[in-house]
Amino acid sequence: MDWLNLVILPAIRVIIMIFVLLTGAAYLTWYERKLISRFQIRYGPNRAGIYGLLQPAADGIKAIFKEEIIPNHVDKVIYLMGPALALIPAIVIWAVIPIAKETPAIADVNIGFLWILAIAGVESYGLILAGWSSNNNYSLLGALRSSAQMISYELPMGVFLASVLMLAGSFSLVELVQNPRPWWEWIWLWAMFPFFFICILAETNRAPFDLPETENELVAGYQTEYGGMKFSLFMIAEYINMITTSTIMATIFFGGWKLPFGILQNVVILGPFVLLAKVLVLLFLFVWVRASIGRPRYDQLMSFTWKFLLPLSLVYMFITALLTIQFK
Amino acid sequence: MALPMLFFVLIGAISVAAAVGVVGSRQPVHSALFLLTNFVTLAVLYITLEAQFLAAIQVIIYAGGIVILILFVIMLLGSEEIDGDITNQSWTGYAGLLLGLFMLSAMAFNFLNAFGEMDANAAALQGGAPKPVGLALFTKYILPVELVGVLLLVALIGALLMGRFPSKRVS
Amino acid sequence: MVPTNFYLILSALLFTIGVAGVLTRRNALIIFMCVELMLNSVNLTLVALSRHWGNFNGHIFVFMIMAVAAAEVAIGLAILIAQYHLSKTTNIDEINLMKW
Amino acid sequence: MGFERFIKGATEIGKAMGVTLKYLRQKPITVQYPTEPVPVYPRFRGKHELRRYENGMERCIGCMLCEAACPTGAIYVDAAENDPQNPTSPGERYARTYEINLLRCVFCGDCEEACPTEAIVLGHDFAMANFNRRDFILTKPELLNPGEPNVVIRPE
Repeated sequence: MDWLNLVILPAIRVIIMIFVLLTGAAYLTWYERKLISRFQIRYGPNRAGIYGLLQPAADGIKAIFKEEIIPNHVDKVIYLMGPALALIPAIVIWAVIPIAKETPAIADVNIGFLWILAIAGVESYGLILAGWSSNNNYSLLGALRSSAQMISYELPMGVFLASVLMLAGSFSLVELVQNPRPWWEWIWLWAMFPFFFICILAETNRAPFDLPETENELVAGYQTEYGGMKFSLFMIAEYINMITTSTIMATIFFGGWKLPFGILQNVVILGPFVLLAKVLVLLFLFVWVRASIGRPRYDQLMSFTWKFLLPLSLVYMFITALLTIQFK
Repeated sequence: MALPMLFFVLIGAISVAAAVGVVGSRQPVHSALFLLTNFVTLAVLYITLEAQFLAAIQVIIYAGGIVILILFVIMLLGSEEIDGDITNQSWTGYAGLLLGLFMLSAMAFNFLNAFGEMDANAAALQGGAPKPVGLALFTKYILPVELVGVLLLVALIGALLMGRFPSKRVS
Repeated sequence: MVPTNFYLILSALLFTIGVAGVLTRRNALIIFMCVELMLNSVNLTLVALSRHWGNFNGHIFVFMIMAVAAAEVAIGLAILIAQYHLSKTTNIDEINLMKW
Repeated sequence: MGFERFIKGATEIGKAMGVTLKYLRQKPITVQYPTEPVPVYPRFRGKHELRRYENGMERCIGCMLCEAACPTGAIYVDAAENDPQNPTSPGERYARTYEINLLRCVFCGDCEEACPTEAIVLGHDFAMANFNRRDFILTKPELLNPGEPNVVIRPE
């Protein structure tokens, strides 16, 4: 009984979750390519299968059968650890996200928010180690850029999350979604959403903040020495990160698995689909931003977070504290 | 063996191995990674000790902050293997090792007899949830919290001043 | 349940390894990491005893130690970088300007 | 001032995103190339062809002017006297071998200009990929019997 409850059942849930996430990441590439090509008045992938739906499978097969090259001058163990360390946090962060009524993905811990912050903190290891172990100046510069960027944007993100935390009054994401909120709280949250979204863009290294992998200056940054499936792991990590952060945003800002105005709240099976719809809309936002906005310079990126976002987030947190004291 | 015991032995073994790795690695980067492993295993142990909040904080501060800072510094300085030539071989290290072993055995001997079974006081800790810890921090221990805040500010300013390139006057 | 003294012995072991590292290694960075190791082993002791007696004081202590460790890392690494700019080495045997 | 800059930047970003959203609603202008051919202009210079008269006689009289005109030396002509009983061309001579090296040809059309009988013309076929370097040398039978190219000629 001990073993069943502590090891086997969680293991099954974990395996299902990983399977769903990997498939989701694969199809997110399809979704992104389709959307971005429509933004550019193209068709996008449409050869493999109907509407190009088999394209991710084809890409995967291609990546698996590519030759595995490990350059001579790299630090082998760390070189191989890099992609894994990039991928694992992206998956692990899912454990605390509620996917339906009273159903978290893995566990309802009462430190859900801290879990997200902690995993976001260790996310940069994969990149920084990949860059260092490649033993290549371009990779190292790309890795340093990416980790500096991620650490810097983590600060305003953490402060914003702390504000949400204050309003919610609980560290648990399950409770955050479950408890009803007054209308002014929603509006106050949505006022912050664009800035939080900017932080998320920088955290996930997505365009327009994809400076770590700029093709024209740094030769793809930390990914330079990687090929085949190892390179694909970085890409999968990036896409899973997109899914994860979209889910977190959907959970925090848009009520997670709940439909608006409390419609059909007791139909548990509807939860994941509502969440999926919200995530798809947020992913559309990611792609839309990528299609529209050019990349800033690195110093602009850094001064934006340190001189604008961080003070803004602190002011936001202060006002949130006042509101919380006043109305709760 | 019961499941918690098995888990403890496994995590403890990883932790000790990582600590040995920190001391024994030739490359500073490897040391830093072993240190990271050690911190993460300690976080896991905190969870088994009903200290969820501390486990999360451990990962945020140590894994997310300190080790990354150390890695940054290693990359800034270039991680040459500096230990190659010890210029003045000293006996203090070996004496220290001996004394350390002695201390370890003394501590182990003491601990083996004291602190047997845990009290069933787990309920009082409430699983180490953030709420009681926070309440204690901001009521009973508010002065130390404020002092730590001042300390962090001072450290920030000090690090900023010292981390700059040395000015002409110094060199 | 795992008895408390197991945690304490593990913590003692980690502490001793940290001490050994500080005494035997010559690279300032690694000595630094060993100091962190020792701090963490003390944290483990505090948490284990806090669990043993069933009160929060140990948790508060650990929280403070972590904050102090963060400050210490910032200052220590800054000192290290300044020293490196000055003498181009992190080997503590060669940092002997004050011994002359 | 900072606030103004912020407002300005936000509106700029909003504008940019509006533009892309406008394009999202448009129908793609992509041509699905291998299944849906791209139209070429009537004077497009593609793969070479040798032409015949209506009665089946070859137009080429083996004068070798095209060989002389070719700037890259891609054309090789070996002329021979016509058999009077069974002439292959109306003139005195005809081309016994006529080869074009497509790897050297720059598709300038000078051979077309030089030809007095308009025997050699550049057709519209542009899909000339091959697996073998030898196959890039067009021989006389290939030149005389060009395949029907998969191209649409757009009105001029």
